[in-house]
Amino acid sequence: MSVATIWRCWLALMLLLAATTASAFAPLGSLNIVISLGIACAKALIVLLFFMELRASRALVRAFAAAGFFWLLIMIVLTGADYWHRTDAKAPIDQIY
Amino acid sequence: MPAFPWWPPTASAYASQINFLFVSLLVIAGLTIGLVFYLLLFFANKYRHGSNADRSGTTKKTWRFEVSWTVATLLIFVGLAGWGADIYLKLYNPPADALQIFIVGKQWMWKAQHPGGQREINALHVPAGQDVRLVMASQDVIHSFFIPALRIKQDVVPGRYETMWFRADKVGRYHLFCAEYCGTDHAHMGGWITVMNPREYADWLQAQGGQQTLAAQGEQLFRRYGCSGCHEPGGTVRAPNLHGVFGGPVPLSDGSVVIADERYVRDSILDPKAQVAAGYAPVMPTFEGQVSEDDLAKLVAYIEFIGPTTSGGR
Amino acid sequence: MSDRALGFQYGTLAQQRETATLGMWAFLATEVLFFGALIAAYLNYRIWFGQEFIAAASLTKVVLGTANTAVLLTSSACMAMAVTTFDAGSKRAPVLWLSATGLLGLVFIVIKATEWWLEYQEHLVPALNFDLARHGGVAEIFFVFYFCATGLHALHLLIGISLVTWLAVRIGSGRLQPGGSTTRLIGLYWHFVDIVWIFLFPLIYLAGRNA
Amino acid sequence: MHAPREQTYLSATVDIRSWLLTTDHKRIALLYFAGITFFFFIGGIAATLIRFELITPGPTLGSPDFYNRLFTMHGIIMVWFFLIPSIPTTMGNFILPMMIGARDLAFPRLNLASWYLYMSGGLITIAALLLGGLDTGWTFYEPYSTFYATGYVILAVFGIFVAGFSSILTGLNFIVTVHKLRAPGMTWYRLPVFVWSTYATSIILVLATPVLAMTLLMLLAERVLHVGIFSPQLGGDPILFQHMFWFYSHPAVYIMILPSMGVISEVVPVFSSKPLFGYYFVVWCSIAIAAIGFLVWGHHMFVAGQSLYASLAFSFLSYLVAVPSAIKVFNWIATMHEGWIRFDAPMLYAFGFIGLFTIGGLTGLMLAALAVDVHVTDTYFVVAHFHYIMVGGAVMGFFAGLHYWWPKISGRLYPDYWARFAAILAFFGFNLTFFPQFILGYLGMPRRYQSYPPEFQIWHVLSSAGASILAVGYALPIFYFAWSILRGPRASANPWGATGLEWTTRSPPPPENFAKTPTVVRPPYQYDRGKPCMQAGDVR
Repeated sequence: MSVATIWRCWLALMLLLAATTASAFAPLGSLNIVISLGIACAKALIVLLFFMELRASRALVRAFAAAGFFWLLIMIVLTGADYWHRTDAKAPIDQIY
Repeated sequence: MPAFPWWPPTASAYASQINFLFVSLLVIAGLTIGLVFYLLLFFANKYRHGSNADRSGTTKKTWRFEVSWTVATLLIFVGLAGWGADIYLKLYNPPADALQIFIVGKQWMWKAQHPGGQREINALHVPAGQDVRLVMASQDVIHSFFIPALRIKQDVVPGRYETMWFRADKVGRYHLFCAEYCGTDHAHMGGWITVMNPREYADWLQAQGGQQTLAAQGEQLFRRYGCSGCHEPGGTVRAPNLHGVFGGPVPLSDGSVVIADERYVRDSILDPKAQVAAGYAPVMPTFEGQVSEDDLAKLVAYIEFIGPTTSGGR
Repeated sequence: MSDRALGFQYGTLAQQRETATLGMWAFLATEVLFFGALIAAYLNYRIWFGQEFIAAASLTKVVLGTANTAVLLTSSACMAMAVTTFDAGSKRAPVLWLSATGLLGLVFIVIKATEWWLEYQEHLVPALNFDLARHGGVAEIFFVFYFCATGLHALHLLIGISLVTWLAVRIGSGRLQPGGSTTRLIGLYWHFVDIVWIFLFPLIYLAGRNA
Repeated sequence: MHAPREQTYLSATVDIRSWLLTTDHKRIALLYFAGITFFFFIGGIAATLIRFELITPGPTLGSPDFYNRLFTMHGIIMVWFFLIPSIPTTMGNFILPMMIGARDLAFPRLNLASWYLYMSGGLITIAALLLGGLDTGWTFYEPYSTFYATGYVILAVFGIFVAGFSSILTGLNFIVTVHKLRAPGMTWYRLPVFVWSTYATSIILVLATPVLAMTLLMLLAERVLHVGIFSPQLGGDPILFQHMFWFYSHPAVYIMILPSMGVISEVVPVFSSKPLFGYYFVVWCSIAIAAIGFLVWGHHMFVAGQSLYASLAFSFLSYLVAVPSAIKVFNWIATMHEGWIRFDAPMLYAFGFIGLFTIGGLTGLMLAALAVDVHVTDTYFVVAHFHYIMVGGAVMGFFAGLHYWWPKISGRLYPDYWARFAAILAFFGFNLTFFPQFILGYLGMPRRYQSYPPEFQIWHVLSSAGASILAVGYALPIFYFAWSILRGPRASANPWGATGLEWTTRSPPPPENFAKTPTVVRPPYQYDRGKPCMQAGDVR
């Protein structure tokens, strides 16, 4: 991984950080959490692919890296199946900013 | 009870539906287990080491049989599961005009409060042939109200109301258990459900003595806790008038709309800032820890009583 | 046993290096799920509580949080520089970059400590002096998540800092030569701790800022 | 007859230090075997006391509190200190490297560290039980376990937390070993099914146990610091604890059953002298069980108050997870078709496994039907279901593997007559113990009840009678295995005529497993007309 790519990634990370903080203050309703998590995923991908050299490593290593996140997704989605649809939800769904 | 029971008493139409579903599942499972045991014993005997059975491999690949057998069993089971899910969904939306009884689970006893104010510990008298809707709360840990004869069970999670309904048809005395482990006397936290025909039930209600109805007791509490100070017209603080509110939609301050059911009333008493009604300031103090579950049930019954009269005689 | 000696059960050095990398990634997968369980519980409460949970989130210090994220991202870049220069064979450069990484880690811990101190002043620390009457039960649950998540992350960061210092000492003293996999593994661990913060930052600090 | 010059892994060095600091996967397997037997014995005592207690409707042995601490001890010890580690850490550690032709696991020192984590976690939990035990049940449900339980909850939960890391590191070790240390020629489709099953188990160990670690950490935080994460007083949700607990605990039951399936897939071809039927089906079913096992945990919470949508989703997914198991059962039976079946002890245990596991699996399908579950959850129907899977399945598989690889591990044979008698005794004792509990369950007898309505007593007496027979069935192996070590006849390299790589080296194997690393030329389980064709470089 060349020195140039490291600092280019660093710059991208800084810009994304500025973007996510700025977008958090814009009144976009429940779109905010989608944007902030989207930017967080982008930053995480930059660190994973470049700093942790996943781009250059073999498919097996990439599979190991993806497995952790995929199983976490299973947990979030299926517990969400309960919490999104609970009739006595303290707050109706469209209130999550 | 026969000499020794091998089948539970069936006290409601719902229970016999469950029997029928359980038996059909049992038959399918039994057939599969029978097939497995038969094949095991048959092969063990026919192809044992010394035997000179025909092992020429004439029977060609049998994976087609395997796939079809697996898919067939799966489809039958999923069909029965769909039927089970249908019954499950019916269990979880109770009829509107059922007789409503408040149940409070406390470490190691069940307390029931009938609309007429009658109270029972570890026992429940219900009329036969009439829908009964239980509104249950727990004061400490998770309990579970379980009547095997009616094949129903519902965990009672502290901090919220759980509802369950049934229509007992057969008169008699049936077991009541607590099915979720709740501490030392978990095994003693039970009693009897007595199903009586309606006439006897009415006599029983009378025999319990003329306490005030639950709603009447709720009205007194409504004054004693000072709710009337704000929620009655001409009160000192601007607060929503609760007459005609129960059962209908309530617009909230953040623009969403909630149905004012038991849960909403209970949550608003204990945690008023969570769902503030539209157009009002969140000034109501929390009553968490000051109002016991029994009083809460009475207050809810009172607010229901002063709800819109069109929602059927509760 | 330096990481360039061939293990009893390995055929070639390359096989040993690849095995070590796979082992590290498997360990990072368990850490993803370890932190992930906490984040999943937080997300479910966020959906379930909604308004009250977000009101509590607005009590956190977003300026310090953003500064901390910038510090940690920069430290990740320094770590990447250290790994690259170490592979290139030099000795002074990786030690410099590693000390930069460790220093930035310490800066993060210092900022975090000041944040906790401020929250302690404002009676926001559950179990110590949380002001239940003013903020309510749900706010306490938010701050339990906040302190669990940031506390565990800070603990992992301290482990990272001590690993980086140990690595800088060994490279400085010449006992560690390029060709092994230790530097790369510690780099992976550091970047992982950074990724955890990348997800913690928006969930904790940016919630409810758009009222 | 045994050349003195040839060293075995047992005779290489004999002092205590060489055992306690060993990095040889075979010795670590024996260290685990000692720990496993110790905990199985303690859990078994608790089980016997529970069955004595339930003979009479009222209190028999002691106060309700004593009974609550008994079933909690039985649950915790059996789940975390016997069933989960049993096959992967003993036979997995010993046999897996030899099956793939490796000299040791990828990280030997990590393997020893896992054993120390397991034993320290175990001793912490035993300390908690000796000091007075806890009465929360092995499920630690909120808010009882954090605000109302009086026993040593913190100590026991910390013990399980520590032992959990032993599972994670063992799983990690196996996954990396199977990927990187296979002998030349050992492609993925030439791996024996026991390696595939242990690999699938390791995937679950690595991906599920961290969630348990975090859940127990949050429980400790709540109980020690008196803060409220799940507590309803502050508005928290106790059902979230159940979600996080069962996200680990349902895959944990697949951690318990998958290795046993692997053992049965090894034993059945050997004693039918016939290749395993549908090798690809069985392999990919193991991986499918590991993957789908993560999607079904909600079927433990149908009446707990989760949303109807979630209950419907979990009920349907629970039927999908049963398909791979059904395919495996069919393949084992199809393997016996046109085979030369010998009824040695391992094969009898395998017969027991296939029969009892099928009953357990199908009652699971009955439980997954929502309306039936509302009636029978938290009753003895569920207790019978999971004991059919765990005792009828996992423990039968453990004994099958033990009797199958005992000659390889100890270099000695055991008396065949006694072993067969123990297998048959355990089978009938088991059925007499747990089948009456199905009937009790549908009658509505709730779980964790010390005193119960008198009309249920007949079934409890039958069950307790069965428990004593089962106890004898499990005690017999201790005697004839001890005899086998002291005076059993020497075992040859391949006493059963099997075809795995582990049977091509001496029994007991030398420290480095193979004189020279074998090259593999054929898929496993190769038999023609009942005669095993050996792998390359076999040693008679």
